[in-house]
Amino acid sequence: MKLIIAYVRPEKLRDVKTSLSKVEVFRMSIDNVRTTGDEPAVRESYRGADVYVDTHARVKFEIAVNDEFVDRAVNAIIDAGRTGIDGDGHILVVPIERSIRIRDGAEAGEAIA
Amino acid sequence: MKLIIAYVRPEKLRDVKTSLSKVEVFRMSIDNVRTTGDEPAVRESYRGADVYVDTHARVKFEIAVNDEFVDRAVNAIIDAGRTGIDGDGHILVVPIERSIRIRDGAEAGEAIA
Amino acid sequence: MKLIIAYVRPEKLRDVKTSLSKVEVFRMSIDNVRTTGDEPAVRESYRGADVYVDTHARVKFEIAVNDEFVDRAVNAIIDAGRTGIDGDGHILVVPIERSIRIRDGAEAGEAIA
Amino acid sequence: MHRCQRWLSAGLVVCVAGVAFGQDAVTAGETGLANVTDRFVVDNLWLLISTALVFIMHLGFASLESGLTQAKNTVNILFKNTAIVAIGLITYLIIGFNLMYPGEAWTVSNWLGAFSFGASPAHDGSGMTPDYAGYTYWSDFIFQAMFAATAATIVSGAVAERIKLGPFLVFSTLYVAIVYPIIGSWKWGGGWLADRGFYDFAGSTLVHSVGGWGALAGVIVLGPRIGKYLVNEEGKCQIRPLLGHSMPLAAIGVFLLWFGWFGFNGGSVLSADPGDPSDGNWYGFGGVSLVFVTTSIAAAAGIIGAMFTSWIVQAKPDLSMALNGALAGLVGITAGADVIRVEWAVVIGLIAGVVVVLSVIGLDRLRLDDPVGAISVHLVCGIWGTLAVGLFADDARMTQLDTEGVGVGTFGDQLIGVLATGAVAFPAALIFFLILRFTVGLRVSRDEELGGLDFGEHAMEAYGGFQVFPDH
Amino acid sequence: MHRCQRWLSAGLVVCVAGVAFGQDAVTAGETGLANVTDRFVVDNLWLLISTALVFIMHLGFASLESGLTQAKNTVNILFKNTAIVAIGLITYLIIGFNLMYPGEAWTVSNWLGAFSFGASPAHDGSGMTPDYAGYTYWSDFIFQAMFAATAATIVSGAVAERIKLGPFLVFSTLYVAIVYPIIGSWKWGGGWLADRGFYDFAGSTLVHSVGGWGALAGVIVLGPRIGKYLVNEEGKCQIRPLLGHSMPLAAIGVFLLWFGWFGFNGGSVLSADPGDPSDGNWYGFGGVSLVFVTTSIAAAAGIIGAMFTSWIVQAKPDLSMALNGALAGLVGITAGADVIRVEWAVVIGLIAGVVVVLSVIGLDRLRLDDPVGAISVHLVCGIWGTLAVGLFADDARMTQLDTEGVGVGTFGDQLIGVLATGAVAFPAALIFFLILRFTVGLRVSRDEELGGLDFGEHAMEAYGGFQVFPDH
Amino acid sequence: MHRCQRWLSAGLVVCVAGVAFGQDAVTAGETGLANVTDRFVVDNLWLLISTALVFIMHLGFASLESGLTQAKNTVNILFKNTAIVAIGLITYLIIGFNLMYPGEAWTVSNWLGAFSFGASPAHDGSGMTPDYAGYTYWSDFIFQAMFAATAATIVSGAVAERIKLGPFLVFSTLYVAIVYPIIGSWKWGGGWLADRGFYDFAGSTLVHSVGGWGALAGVIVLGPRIGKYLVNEEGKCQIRPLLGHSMPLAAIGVFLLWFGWFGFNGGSVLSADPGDPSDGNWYGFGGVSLVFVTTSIAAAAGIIGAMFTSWIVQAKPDLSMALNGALAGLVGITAGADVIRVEWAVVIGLIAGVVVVLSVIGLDRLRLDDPVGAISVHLVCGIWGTLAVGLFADDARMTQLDTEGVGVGTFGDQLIGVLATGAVAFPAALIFFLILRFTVGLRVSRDEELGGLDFGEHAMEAYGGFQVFPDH
Ligand SMILES: Nc1ncnc2c1ncn2[C@@H]1O[C@H](COP(=O)(O)OP(=O)(O)O)[C@@H](O)[C@H]1O
Ligand SMILES: Nc1ncnc2c1ncn2[C@@H]1O[C@H](COP(=O)(O)OP(=O)(O)O)[C@@H](O)[C@H]1O
Ligand SMILES: Nc1ncnc2c1ncn2[C@@H]1O[C@H](COP(=O)(O)OP(=O)(O)O)[C@@H](O)[C@H]1O
Repeated sequence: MKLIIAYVRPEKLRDVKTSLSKVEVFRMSIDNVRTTGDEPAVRESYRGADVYVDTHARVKFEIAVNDEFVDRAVNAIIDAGRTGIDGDGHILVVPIERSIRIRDGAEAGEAIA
Repeated sequence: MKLIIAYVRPEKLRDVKTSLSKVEVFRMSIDNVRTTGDEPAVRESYRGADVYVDTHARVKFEIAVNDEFVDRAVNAIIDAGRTGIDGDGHILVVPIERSIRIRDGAEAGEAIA
Repeated sequence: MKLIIAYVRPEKLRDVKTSLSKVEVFRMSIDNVRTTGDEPAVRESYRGADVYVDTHARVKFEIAVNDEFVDRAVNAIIDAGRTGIDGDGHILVVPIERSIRIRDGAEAGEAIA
Repeated sequence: MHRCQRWLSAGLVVCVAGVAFGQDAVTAGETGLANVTDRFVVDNLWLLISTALVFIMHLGFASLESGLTQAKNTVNILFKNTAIVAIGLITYLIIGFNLMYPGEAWTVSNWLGAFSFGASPAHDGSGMTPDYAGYTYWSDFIFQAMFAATAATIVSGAVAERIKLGPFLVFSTLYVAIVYPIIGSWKWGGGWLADRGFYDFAGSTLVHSVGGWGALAGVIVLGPRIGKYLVNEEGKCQIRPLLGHSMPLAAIGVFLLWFGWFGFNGGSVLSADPGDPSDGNWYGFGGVSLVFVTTSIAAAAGIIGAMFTSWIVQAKPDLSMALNGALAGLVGITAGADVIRVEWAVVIGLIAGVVVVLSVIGLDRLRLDDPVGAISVHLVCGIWGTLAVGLFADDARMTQLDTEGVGVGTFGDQLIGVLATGAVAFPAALIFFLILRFTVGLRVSRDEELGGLDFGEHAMEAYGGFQVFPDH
Repeated sequence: MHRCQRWLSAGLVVCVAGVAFGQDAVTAGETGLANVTDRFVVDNLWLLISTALVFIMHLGFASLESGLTQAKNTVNILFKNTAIVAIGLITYLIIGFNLMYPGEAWTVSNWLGAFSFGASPAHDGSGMTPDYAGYTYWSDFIFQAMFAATAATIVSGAVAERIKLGPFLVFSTLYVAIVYPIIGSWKWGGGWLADRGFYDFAGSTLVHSVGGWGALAGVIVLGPRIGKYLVNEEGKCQIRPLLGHSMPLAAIGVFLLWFGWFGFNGGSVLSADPGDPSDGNWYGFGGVSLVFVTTSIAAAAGIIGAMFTSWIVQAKPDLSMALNGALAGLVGITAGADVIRVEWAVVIGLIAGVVVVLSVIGLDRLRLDDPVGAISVHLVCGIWGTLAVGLFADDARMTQLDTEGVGVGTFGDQLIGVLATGAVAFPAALIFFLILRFTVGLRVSRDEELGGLDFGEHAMEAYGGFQVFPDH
Repeated sequence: MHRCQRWLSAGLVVCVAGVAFGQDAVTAGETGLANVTDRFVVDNLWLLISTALVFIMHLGFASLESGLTQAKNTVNILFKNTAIVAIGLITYLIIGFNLMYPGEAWTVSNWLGAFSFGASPAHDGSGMTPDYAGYTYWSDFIFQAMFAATAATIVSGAVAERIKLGPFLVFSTLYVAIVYPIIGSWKWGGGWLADRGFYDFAGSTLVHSVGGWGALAGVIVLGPRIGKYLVNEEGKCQIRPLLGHSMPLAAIGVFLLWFGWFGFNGGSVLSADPGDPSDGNWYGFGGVSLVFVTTSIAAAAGIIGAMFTSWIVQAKPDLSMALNGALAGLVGITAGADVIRVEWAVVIGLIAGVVVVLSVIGLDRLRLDDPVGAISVHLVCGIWGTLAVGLFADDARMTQLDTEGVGVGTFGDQLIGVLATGAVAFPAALIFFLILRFTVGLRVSRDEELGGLDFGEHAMEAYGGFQVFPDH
């Protein structure tokens, strides 16, 4: 089992979700974060002083999947989340040792799509 | 050492925290996220148009524990977080390679309850 | 590749970011979370009733780095994030199996600074 | 609000409304153009401006109540407050006005007003002239209607975060259509409380306590919000505050309420009378000028009283208490704003400010869960303000008013008014709430309460896009 | 707003402004001290107070519009509304006032007003006395100027979240400087619509529809916001609501608009006239008292109509619809607030409340994306209210007004007014928008729209520090 | 605010208050009913309505200041603004009023007013009649008291986010109880500045500059907020903006301030005088009508000036600057709103709008950290407005006022007033702040500042449940 962590552009949130559901990945957690990367800082101006904001709003997905789902999930994210411009984001795959469903305490494979 | 990631119902936040403290797990990080899963989408209605919101507010715990604490922490979360209805959430256990306390730079076991 | 997860004091956010950039770690994700730990609960008082808030606002960094960057990143965080008082926070290092850039689908080492 | 009882002879009308201005007297019976004096135009205009000011109090209530409750219930609270203005005005048009001001058409003399539906001025045009009062029939109606709506809206804050929308609207309709006007008629409609000498200038009892009794009944029948009172490890009960989600909204609410109170109290003079220089003490009793001063000063003193009390009791000064303090002072002065000297207004306000803080804390001890402090502000301070007239009203002035037949306001009179109001308003509200509870149900489900009434009752969110952290 | 046409003989001025008060008559031609009566002082004061009330409507618009749109566009909306007040006042000073109220200096008689720049009272002092009207020249100017600014501000809500700031400000300047005053001059300036007997008391057509037509043109030229209308899997079009980000702001907006409407309608009486007891039915037509009642009651009925319609149609009661309902009732009553009986005000408001909900839903079906419902509230209900005068206005009163030469208001007259306004306002707005679109461009880039206009147009954020979740 | 100096003979009182209305003259010495004219009732009512309008400015300040600061300090700012209203009113009752308007009871003639405690009308009833002034004693008191409170509240925005609550309240109490009334007495109390011909209609100097000097002293003594001025890698100082947390709150604040300004300036006419048609130019100087126009137009021009300046200087138009621009225009016109022609009001407002933007930027360069721009708006534009009277006031009008003994307003006179005010207000504030700093301490600890004053001073949060991102 793997935990897929993906940072994508906020405006791609729905597309990525739809794209994932097409490859039958339905369970995930979403959060909004701020990230830094290659994308240039944006100038904000407030009361005559400029501030260069070098963090950008991104949406973070956390998706726990069985190993055989990793590739298609990753591809689904790339397909839907790519614009080709700096700042499209990143996908990380982290190992999961156990996975337990709270509702019934069921472990591992059977608990995860 | 393991990182326990748990998504639970927001209304169970305090119960889970209390339950964890009973098994002497005191250190954790909490965040609010939106998740999708088996729980059916909720209809929201705004100005005459319906929208089916398929993400639900959940609370996410991140708890770094020594290996011997994993089972009791997981059980504590299940005990306090379960309602038996779809949407109770999920627990993931991820390996941690190192753990460092910022205050004094102390590493590993001694730094974590 | 490792994922460095660090919980630091909110007021240290900029210092940590600057400190990381000095060791050439530029890519990261930042989120605000609430954490519990050794720091004592804070009394809040509202309409005559007290509530002891035992969670504290912290900022969470997630930084994916190549293995050779781990030590300097960790040190940079400690340097900038430490005050020496309870509550300075914690750093976790988690293994990453794969890392993919969404923009071009590029994998692994070449995708990460 | 010592309004001109419509059935009184025109002579007394003038005597009350334009008390110091003999030269404005109109010849009763004459209608039409000739008797519409400039003074009448001014007095009438002031009543209308006051109506607008009282109207904005509804935004004050909506803001305050939503600010002091949780974000997940905000749509619901705003909806209730919006609906109540509408319900208040429409029911007052249909039934309330005649029930409250029956003239001589009492159903049960001095106890139960007229059940004639609809509002319509007399068909001889007198409703538009001083023959009616110091203002037109329509001004009278709309000013009173705005008042009526405030009584119902007081309840909504106390029962917030757990009451079902539909039943609440039913309750409000009944309460504002029937209970408020009947009790109001006893004094302002010229009923038995007026005869007994009870004095309530602008409604510490008739508006605020009536609303407050409804709030108390609602809180009792509904029970506390989930999570407000906990049993801790040692088996002791513990109060857990459920934080309001927006202090700026709460502050906007209170300032708007104060702003509106200039119309609530100032308009209750029912004329632009600057103050009667011939009153016992040459003090300007009964005039708008003094009313503005006592009202403001009591509010200011209420803030100071609440600020220091909360600073002492809670160790840190609580903004929500200071804001409640302003309202406490305002409610406290409302019964006697036109008959009390400024120094006593300070005292009344200060005490109200202290009382409201202790009352909020005390009710919590009694497990009466009132999210916004409506019971403390409107009921407790409403009673305090009413009794304070018996203690602090200017003697000479009250003697003078006695002569004019508009109240004596001794402590005994005041107590009777307080008790009589409670004896009717509270049981009535209790019965309404109980009937609703045992028929359609009064309280939302546990799940809905936890998830928020905005979703449950309205399928909406108040802050689309903002993430709100659960109680931590 | 049946204002005194400046070039009328002083006699008629008095007849209109102080209609019931013969004793206030001043001797025309005389200037200076002697003819400034107390009544003049009161009437003038009420017009000024109304100006302040109309002013606060701009905060109402700013709050409502920002509440019903997304957090990322809040700065932009607030900026537009702030700039429009300024633009409205300044352009009205420079050109609008003389264009709208040309007196006898029409450029094209009864069709196109005076292009004389600047505002300045007559040089014989009459502008400060009843020789001018029932109020001073300056009161007239500032009251009308505040009105003008509201027409432009109506547009801003409909085109929100996608229009470029610069071009929008250019549009607003042209619209408020030229289109609004010209159409207004036809009736209030004493032009051809006035001659035809068209009746529009305070501007259901002249203000709200004019704004509404501009909104409709803008929405058509701009197209919908990205993501509002989607094609779903089955290839069917689907409406996806883009949630407003703050219901408290929306509620504050609507309550402030209602509050301001007391001045908008009440001030349009152009005097503090309490009501004419000698009107056909002794009903107080034409007076401020009745106007306050019809205005409030229609708003209340609008809430009730919208509440139940949305409860039925959407299964749950929608706060934003109830709030729109209040405005619908207010817009609906505006054309006839002084000539309609209270029971008909209920009907007009109720229908407006129903209509606004159906209209919001209907426009969405037509893919006309109006984030705040400006077209439904101001255009649709503006038309409804104007026609309603033809249906419900009191016959006797209209006959009386006919004699005085200030309108008949038959259904035919009203329809002509509605159509004539649309025939000029809509094409004019369309042309302005199209020219801007094909020259400097009207719509922000896709990226800017997705990222929010606050960043794109202002390099600012409205809620520094708050994280706002993207549409999920 | 050119108020009737109480000790002047009744004749002059009438001459000022009811200047154009000889027929309202009352026979001095007569008390009681007979001399209370309708005009007196109207004038008195307008002063009271203005009081309510000035009151709501406090909500304006509270909203603006909390909107332009960080979410973690919101409770603290709201608390300060709530407490100051209370402190302002109560201290003015106890000491301020007599200190500012000593009549003939100066402690040091024309320089230091009366130290008689408490407010109370004369014991012959004259305080309620035109014998006192064009309004009652109580109206006078409450209007002035509301004014007083605004001077203190100006300071709170500038020292926000770092000052300890207790010491700030002590400062405010002293400043509003002593410094404001003493300086005010020099002009409005009939002291030496009045004698010199200094002209300040409604307080560009006496209210706004006095507040602004206090703000400047506070900012100097406290130093900037942590993180505002940084040293970057190249060792250069860098200004880092600390974003305000809610632009809607800021906008609500400014619109409410403008709304209240209709009472601030309009009420300072001290009567409902529509305008004097016999003034030098038949222009309506000195009347409420013109004051409404100049006030609104200057505010509008201020927006335009600030909008374009910020658009040019900052490349994108800054909402907070446009909002400051409105206030700048309002402060700028305040000194001469009744003696300036409308075209000059445009100029004064435009320049104020430009100046405020440059001043905000300039003060930042000087490392004077004023989170809300209070110094730029109130002090800088207050000075500008005062001097502008010397430049733009209508000559004929000033000559006329000179005859009446109420001011000449040459540039020299104005400069003396500006300097004299600064020479007392600034050192006084400085001393108060320094004493507090070196005794109880003035600034919260570094930890508290970083964590927010809401926690530190109040143990509360303003937005329970919302997560606010730290400055990133
Ligand atoms: N090492 C990392 N750790 C955490 N997040 C990262 C990391 N690298 C990239 N990201 C995320 O990916 C986003 C895009 O990265 P960036 O380098 O700006 O884009 P690109 O590689 O497409 O030019 C970042 O803003 C951040 O969200
Ligand atoms: N694969 C996953 N990745 C991330 N979060 C998950 C995953 N599976 C479940 N969750 C979390 O658990 C919650 C409950 O899952 P769900 O399938 O709805 O419940 P249940 O299994 O109890 O029926 C989800 O809303 C989400 O928070
Ligand atoms: N086991 C853990 N899991 C998650 N977060 C942790 C853990 N341990 C510490 N933290 C984070 O580190 C912060 C500081 O920890 P704490 O024990 O209070 O500080 P210190 O060790 O410096 O005294 C906590 O508030 C939390 O953010």
